[in-house]
Parts: sequence; C-alpha cells; structure tokens
Amino acid sequence: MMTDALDYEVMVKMLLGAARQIKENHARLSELDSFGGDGDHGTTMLRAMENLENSVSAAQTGQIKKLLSDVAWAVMGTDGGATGPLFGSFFMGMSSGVAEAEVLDVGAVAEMFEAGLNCLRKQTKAQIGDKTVMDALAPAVKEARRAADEGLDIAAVLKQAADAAGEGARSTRDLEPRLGRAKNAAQQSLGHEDPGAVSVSLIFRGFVKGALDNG
Amino acid sequence: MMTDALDYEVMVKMLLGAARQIKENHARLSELDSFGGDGDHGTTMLRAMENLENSVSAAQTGQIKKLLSDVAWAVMGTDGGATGPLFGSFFMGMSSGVAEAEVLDVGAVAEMFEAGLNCLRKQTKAQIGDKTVMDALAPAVKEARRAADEGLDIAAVLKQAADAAGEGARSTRDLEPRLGRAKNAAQQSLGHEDPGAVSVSLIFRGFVKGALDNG
Amino acid sequence: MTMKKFINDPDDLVSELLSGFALAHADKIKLAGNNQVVRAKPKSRDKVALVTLGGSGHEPALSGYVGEGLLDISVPGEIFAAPGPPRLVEALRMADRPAGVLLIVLNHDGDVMSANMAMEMAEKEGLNVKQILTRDDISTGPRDKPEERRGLIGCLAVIKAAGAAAEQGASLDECCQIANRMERNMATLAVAVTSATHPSTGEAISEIPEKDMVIGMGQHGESGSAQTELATADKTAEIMLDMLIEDLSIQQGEDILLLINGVGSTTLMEQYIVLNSCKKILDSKKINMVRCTAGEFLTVQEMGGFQMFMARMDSELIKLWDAPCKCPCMAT
Amino acid sequence: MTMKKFINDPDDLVSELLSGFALAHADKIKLAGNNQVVRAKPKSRDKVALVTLGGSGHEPALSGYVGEGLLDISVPGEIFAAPGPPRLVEALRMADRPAGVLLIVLNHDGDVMSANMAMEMAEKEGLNVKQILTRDDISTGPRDKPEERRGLIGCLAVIKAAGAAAEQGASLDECCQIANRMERNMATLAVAVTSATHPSTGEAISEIPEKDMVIGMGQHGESGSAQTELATADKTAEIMLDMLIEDLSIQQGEDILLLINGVGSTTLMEQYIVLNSCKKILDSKKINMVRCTAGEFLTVQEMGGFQMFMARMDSELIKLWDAPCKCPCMAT
Ligand SMILES: Nc1ncnc2c1ncn2[C@@H]1O[C@H](COP(=O)(O)OP(=O)(O)O)[C@@H](O)[C@H]1O
Ligand SMILES: Nc1ncnc2c1ncn2[C@@H]1O[C@H](COP(=O)(O)OP(=O)(O)O)[C@@H](O)[C@H]1O
Ligand SMILES: [Mg+2]
Ligand SMILES: [Mg+2]
Ligand SMILES: [Mg+2]
Ligand SMILES: [Mg+2]
Repeated sequence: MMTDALDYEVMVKMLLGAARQIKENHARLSELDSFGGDGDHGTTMLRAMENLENSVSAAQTGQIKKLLSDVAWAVMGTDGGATGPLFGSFFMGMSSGVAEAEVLDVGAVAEMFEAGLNCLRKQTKAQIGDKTVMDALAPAVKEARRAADEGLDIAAVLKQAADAAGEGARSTRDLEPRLGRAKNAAQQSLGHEDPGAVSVSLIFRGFVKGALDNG
Repeated sequence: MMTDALDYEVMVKMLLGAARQIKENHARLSELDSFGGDGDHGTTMLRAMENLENSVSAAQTGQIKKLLSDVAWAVMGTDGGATGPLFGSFFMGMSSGVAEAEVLDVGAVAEMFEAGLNCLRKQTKAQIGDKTVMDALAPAVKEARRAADEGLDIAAVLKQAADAAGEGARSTRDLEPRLGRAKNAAQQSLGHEDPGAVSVSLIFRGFVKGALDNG
Repeated sequence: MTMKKFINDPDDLVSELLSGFALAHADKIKLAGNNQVVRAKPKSRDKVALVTLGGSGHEPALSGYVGEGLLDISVPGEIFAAPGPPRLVEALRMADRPAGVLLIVLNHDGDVMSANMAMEMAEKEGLNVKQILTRDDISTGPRDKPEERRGLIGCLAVIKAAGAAAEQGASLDECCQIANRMERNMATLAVAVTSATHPSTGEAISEIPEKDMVIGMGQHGESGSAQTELATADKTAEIMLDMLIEDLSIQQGEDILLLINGVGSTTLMEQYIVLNSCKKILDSKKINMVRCTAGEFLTVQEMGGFQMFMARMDSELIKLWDAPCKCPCMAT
Repeated sequence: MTMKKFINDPDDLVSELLSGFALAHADKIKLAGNNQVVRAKPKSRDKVALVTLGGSGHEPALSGYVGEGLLDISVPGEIFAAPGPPRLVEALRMADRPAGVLLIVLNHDGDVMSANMAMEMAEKEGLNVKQILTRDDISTGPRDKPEERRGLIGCLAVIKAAGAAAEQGASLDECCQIANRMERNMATLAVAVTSATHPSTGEAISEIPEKDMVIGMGQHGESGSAQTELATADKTAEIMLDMLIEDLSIQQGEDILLLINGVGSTTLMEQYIVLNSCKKILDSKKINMVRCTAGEFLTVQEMGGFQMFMARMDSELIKLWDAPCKCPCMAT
C-alpha cells in the first residue's frame, strides 16, 4: 500500500475498514452504552455504518473531498441521537480539511483529521476527561499530527493515531461521564469504557486495516 | 324471643344480625370471589351492609313493609356490580311479600321469603346448579315454606332455612359456575364455594342470630 | 409484588378520580347530582339524550365519552362494578325529556341488572326511555347467542352513531334503530399479555404465563378463550382479524371500521404497528378499511394488551362516525 | 423477562408505527417526504410555521402535536434518538415561508446537535428559521444553568402557546417571544415507579427497587435525582409541587397551569387522583390553578410514573392555552 500518498481508492478502503470494525463490534458498543446510557449506541453505529457503506458505493466522482462529504451526510442522516451529528461532523470536517486534490500526502492526512476534530468540537463542549468520544478522538488526532511532523509515512501515522485512540478509549474506563445521557447515572458507567470513545477507536483501527489491505 | 309472631323490632334485629355476619366474614367472601371472579364480593357486601344498617337506623315508621323497601333501596344503591341488584331485589321482594300488618305470623314469614326469591328471579335466570346465590337461596326459601307448613314456630323456621342455605352454599363447592364473571374461568373456582351463595347463607344465619338475640 | 399506584385510601378511589376528571376537563364535562358526569353545556332538550352506566377503573371509559355528539350522562360505579339502580334512576330523571332517552348498557350481569331495575322504575314514573345492550365480545358466545357476549369497546361505536344521530335531531326510534344496526354489525376480540392490579385490593386480577398471550381476555381479568404463545404484531393481527371477519361474515369488497383500543400498558406505538399490520392483511383480503383509529378508549388499569374492534359500515354509519364530536377522550 | 410487546422486526418499528399513525389520524395528519409528519390540511403560508424533532417511542409525542393551532411539521427519529440533520433540513425547507419558521427543540444532546447543524445549513440556504430550546426538567440542573435541564413535557406548552399565536397571525419574533416567555416560566418534574422495556433491545431501560419511586427520572431511563419510598398520591403530589413551586418562585395569589402527563402504565385514574391531590394542596397554599389537565401526551413506553408540569401564567398565555387546537392527541 501507499507510504506517502493516500488516494481515492485507499480512502474508500479506509472507510469500509472502519465500517467493518464497527459492524463486528456493535453488540459490545450497545452493552457499554447500557451502563448508565440507553443501550443503543451499537445499533445506531451499525445503521450509521450501513449508511456510510451505501454512500461509498454510490459515490462515483473519484474525489476524496466529495466522498467524505457524502459519507458525512449519510452518517448524519442516521437517526440516532447524538451519534449521527457527532460522527457525521467528524467526516464533514475531514471533507472540508482536504483540498480538491486527488491524493493526500502525510501532512494533508494530519490536517484532514484536525479539521474533523474541529468540526466535531462545534457540536459539543466535551473536553478530555468528560468520558465521551473526545477522549479517544483528541489524542488520535494529536498523535497523527505528531507522527506526520516527525516524518513517518502514512501507514505509520494511521497506526499511531489508532493506538492513541485505543489508549484514549481505555482511559475512559475510570472516568465518570460529564456529558450525554450517561451523565445522570455517572456511577453506573464506572469501570466500563465509554461507548462513543470505543467507536472512535474502532474507526481508527478500521482506517489502518483498510489502508493496509491489499485486496 | 317470638315463637309465632315476628314484629318490627325483631325484623330490625334480624337485618342487623345479617349485617353483622357479613361484616365478620367479608374477607373470606372476597377470597372466594378471587377464584375466577374479580375478588370484590366481600368489599361490596360490606358496603351493602353498611348501607343496610344506615337505612335501618334512619327508618322510623315502625312498618316492616316500609323498612324492607328502604333496606332494599339502600342495598341496591351499593355500586357493586351484580350484588346490589341481586340482594336488593331479594329485600324488595320481601317487602312486596308482606302486608301492611305490624306483625307477621309464620306463614307470612315463609311468604315473605318466597316473594323475595321471586323478585330476585326476575333479575337472573340462574337455576340451582349454576353456582350462584340461587344455590343457597332457593333451598332456604323452600325449607322455610316446608317448615312453616309443618307447623314449626318462627325461630325454628328461620333456623331450618339457614341450615338449608348453608347446605346449599356448601353444595356449590363442586360446581362449575355457569353465570356471572366467574363462568369464564370455570375451572378456577372448582373446590371453592360460590361467594354469593355464602353471602346468602350468612344472611340467613344472621337472621336467626338476630331473631334469637334478646339484648 | 407491591402495588405501584399513585392512590390514597382505596375507599376514595372513585370520588377522587371523578374530582380530578372534572378538573382536567372542566371545559367539556362537570359533576352533577350523586357523581353523575354530565356535559358542561347541556344539549338542547328537544334532542334525544344518551345515558350510560358502568364500573370505574376503565378510564377514560365511560365518562370520557360524555360530550358533544356523544353521551349526555354517564353514571360511574365503583371500581369494575356497575352503579346500583338508584343512581341510574336519578340519571334517567335528569335526562328525561319529551324527545326521549336512550340508555346504552354494556352486557355485564351487574350493569344489566341495574339497568333492568332502573328501566322498571323509569317506566313506572312515565319516563320515555329505551334501552340497548351492547354485546360485542365474540370470545364468550356465538353470534346467535348474543346474551352470552360481553360488552367491550363496541359501546363507543354505538354511542358515537346514536349520539351523532341524536345531535342531528333524530327521534328516539331512529336513534334506537341506528344503535341497533351498529350493534348487530360489530364484533370485538381482546388479547392480553400482562395482568392488571386491582387498585382496591392490590392483587393481580389474572395470571398470564411469561411467554403467553390470552385471546378473549375480559375487561376485569376474566379468563380468555385461548392461551397461546406470544406472537408478532402481524401474526396476532392475522389471528384476530380472521376471527372477527368470520364472526361478522365480512366479504371481499365490504367496508369496515377498525379500531385498536389499548387497554393499559400496551403502548400507542404498538397499537399503531398493529393497525398497520391490519391494513396490510385487510388489503390482501380486499376488505376496505374505510375508517380506523387507535388509542386508549377503554382501559383495564395497567393491563397489557388491546381490544380489536371491527364493524361492517354502510354510508350512513360512516357519516355518523365522521360527524363532529368532542369529549374528554376524543374530538373530530 | 420476555418482552411482551406487539411488534414485528425491531428494525421496522418506526416506519411501521408511522404508517399506523397516519392511518389512525388520516383526518388530521399525513406523511410527507422522508417520514415527515405534516398537517393533513396545511396552514396558510402567511403564517409562521412550527417545526420540531425528536426520538420515537414516546407516542403520542411529538408527532401527535401536529395539527391546527400547534405544529406544522414533526420530524420523528429512531426509538429514543433524534433524527439526523438531513431530515431536519428537509423539514425546514418544506416549512420555509416569508413569515418564517420556529424550530422547537427539546434539550437533549442529540436533538440539539441535529438542530444546530440543521440551523447552520438553513442559514446558508437563506431560510428564515429561529430556534428555541425547551429545558424544563428541574431535576438535572438549577434554574440558572438552563443548559443542564432536559426537555420534558414542557415542549407541549411552548408549542401550544407559539402555535396558537402563529395561527392568530403573530410574527416570527412575536412567536419567539411568546415561546420564550412560556419557556422561562415553566418547570417539570418526573417520577417513575416501574421501568420500561426498550422495544429494540428488549431490555429494561432502568431498574427501580420494588418499594421505591424515583423522582427526577429521565425520559429514556436516565437515573433520577432521588430514590425514595413509594408514597400516596397526596404525599407524592406534595413533594413534587413543593419542588416546582420553589423552582419557579411561585407566590400566593399567582396563576398557574398544571399538567399531569402519564408516561405509560400509570392509569388515567391515578393521574386524575394526583391532579385532585394537587388541587387540594394548591388551594391550601392559595395558588390559583387556573388551568389544568391530565393525560398521556409524552410517554416512555410502558414506564410507570408521570411528569408534573407547572407554569406561571399571565392573561395572554391563558388565552393562548385556551385557543382552539386539533391534533391526534388533543382538541379543544
Ligand atoms: N454531548 C456530547 N458530547 C460528546 N460526546 C457525546 C455527547 N453526548 C453523547 N456523546 C457520545 O455519544 C455516545 C452515546 O451515543 P449514543 O448512545 O449513540 O447516543 P445517545 O446518547 O443519544 O443514545 C457516548 O458514549 C458519548 O461518547
Ligand atoms: N347472573 C347472575 N345470577 C345470579 N347470581 C349471580 C349472577 N352473577 C353473579 N352472581 C352472584 O354474585 C356473586 C358475585 O358477586 P360480586 O363479586 O359482588 O359481583 P361481580 O361479579 O359483579 O364482581 C357470585 O358469586 C354469584 O353468586
Ligand atoms: Mg445511547
Ligand atoms: Mg366480584
Ligand atoms: Mg365486581
Ligand atoms: Mg439513544
């Protein structure tokens, strides 16, 4: 696979990789959401990823920017409470963060993720430590930037980001939620990871697997 | 107490005696109604007897006929499904069965009960064996007539009637209900007496106790 | 199981609920006499009046049907127990008028006995009252033994039809005819999945095994005719529709009214889903569901389940169903 | 515990319930676009339009408020989950008109995020839309931190007031002002005694000990602020009224609207009894309950409990509350 250029086809594989990760783990996501939340996160993410897959196969332009905004719109169109807008805005931001270019270099990849994070920040005032998606996403994006600036190649950047996301998700285990439905039953979720953060981590893991997939 | 004449005062005591019997046994009546019925027979009879007591104390005419029709109206005024009309019509019939006379002889007592039964028959097509009030009331009235015709005194007539009512109530134990709410759960009431029949038996037992009460 | 109901002294259930009912719907109804529920604005006395009676604990039934185009007076009894004849006679006296009074009685022993005795007295007093019995429960007796059929939600359709006719100035005889036509052409079947708690005793009024549903369950926990395994909305609708269609001998191309009446804890969501199932099935059978609705019109405390009501409609009955009405539990 | 709900494939819950809903209330509402619930007869386009969005599973809310004097469009989401921005944008486009559109949003994260994104797009497209958040749950935050308060049944009062004003020809600014005045002067508190089952997962959405009630329970099983022993209707009403009165700083002699909203299996009977309790207590405190009602307007599946809503009323708000309205779940 690519080392210093991410093209349309790779982006498609990354997106489908993310979808696959979520689909394989949706039951766990719902279970995590049942500790204090309403137990629907897995189902919603499943629907979001089906919408994502459909929009990916419908997209024909070959343009990464357009692909990502189609995906964003499709994910947002998932009627699922906070999930649609949160994850949708991340993809929407990714879209606005890339140029009309047909391939992205490693710096553009980091920038794309940063733009995604910024767009999501408009939706929520969540900070690290609030036990939300932010706990996985912020470190992942930061790590992608660090790795890119260090001169690593795209595959390595994606992998570092995914590791940071996983780390971040695991860190939510000992936190009490301060936002979202679960905050009203803060105690119940102690000892369990935040489902949204785990979703972020699965998505980044899927990006890596998709990107490295040579099939 | 009287042997061959039943006057206003005795009738009052009989009515209050009936009320006392029901009040002491209402929990059992409700329990019996819970096997297939809706479990409210005791509560309803309790309210009916409170109404009866109130109408007895309010009655001032000294006329048995009027006393019984007041009681009938009060019992009917108990909002309790089948119970008010059934027992109310029994008392209503008793009222219409007595002359304006101030005292009843033993024949008039038997006639009074027969009239009560006839009035109740207008409310229901229940026959003996249907597991209803009829299983206790019909034998009681029949026995009162037999005893009166045999020349027994009023106390003995009441006692024979009460025994027959009790016998009749007990006979319902092995029956399946064919009328009333309980008929739709016929099996459930097998092995249990019919609550309405037990009420009839209690009322006749109360008549005896009231009549014999010298206090 | 502890009863989890917001009540005070069980003896005061009916008086308190009626006070609250009158507060909640002061624009439409009020209390008069001995806890009689009457319209806030009485209808003109040259029109036939409609009166009904029935036990409490089924809210919004039956007092919730008092209002324009529907009932004039409802006589509520104790929990699950008909009022006695005296209060019914009081209501008939209040309703009495030259145009006459139609008394609508759900076929339950207590209600019928009360009504019969009250009718006797009304006649003695020279009141102009006619009585109609509603007997729509197909689970308790065959069509040719209507006396064995209990009165379920079908009373609402009869009240709606006769009430609309009365409002339009129909005579007592005409109102009776319409009520009778509706009554003869309707059928109801109930299904229950969870029991209700009797609010006075705190006891469950029936027992339904965890994986079962009971078809034909009565309005007071009386056992039903068939206990079967839980089924989907589609399957349940199919079973029940088939029984209703057979009972009414509905043929392809006929027009029907269908009503899903939630009895307690079965959600509106489910009622709509069942209604949607019915529509699909009726379409496939080429039966025209010309009117339909869903909602809680007659409940059995917090019982889970619903009553499915079907009626063969002609153009006049449809018009009467569509006629304006306004009561605490519905308005068109 | 087996889930005892009449449903088919859990994935089809919303589409099936909406079809049934449209069948049941064909005289008042219909479906348009992507499962948008709109009025059967649209209101004149020179009047301000009202739009809302919200998760399903709360029937009759929120789509049951579409109708004359109330909403123009409701955008229903999945079970307990807000619709995403695209369908909301679609609704705003459908509603768009020179008079403007008022978007009413219950304060829940998902709803707010969807609404904010949709508002952004609406602005880009030059649509004339204003947004108002309803935040009436006093159990989740103090009055001076409205952003922490969830949106409960209070949305209905805001929709009623703004909807009546819109129907009378008020401008978008006037509608906003009225909606804001209602919103600032209202407060809701919920109590739950039994859990609901999530219809998609079949799982209980909360656990409530057998002898307890939970004050402050949210609309989706979110835990409440206080778990206490079951109490009578009188006592429960007293506890809740005191909290609402304190939150709103209601003084002797003030006029209030009180609404008891049953959330599922708590019967109308109980709601009326609680309303009656409230009246007694308010009378003793010399607070004027000038308007009140009870019923199921916003449910949480078959949860046992209710929401108690209170609002300080002025003469204009009373007039708007009394103004005619007609929607699937109510009519005046
Ligand atoms: N206000 C918020 N800010 C950031 N993340 C949030 C917020 N609310 C919820 N989330 C995230 O969404 C996840 C729950 O998603 P989901 O269950 O699909 O939505 P809902 O809470 O509407 O049921 C949480 O685990 C959390 O990560
Ligand atoms: N149709 C009937 N004919 C005769 N007796 C009846 C009839 N229906 C009910 N009963 C009697 O009434 C009793 C039940 O009374 P109760 O529980 O007070 O009334 P309900 O059945 O309305 O709850 C039965 O045990 C039976 O004896
Ligand atoms: Mg969730
Ligand atoms: Mg009984
Ligand atoms: Mg009874
Ligand atoms: Mg959710």
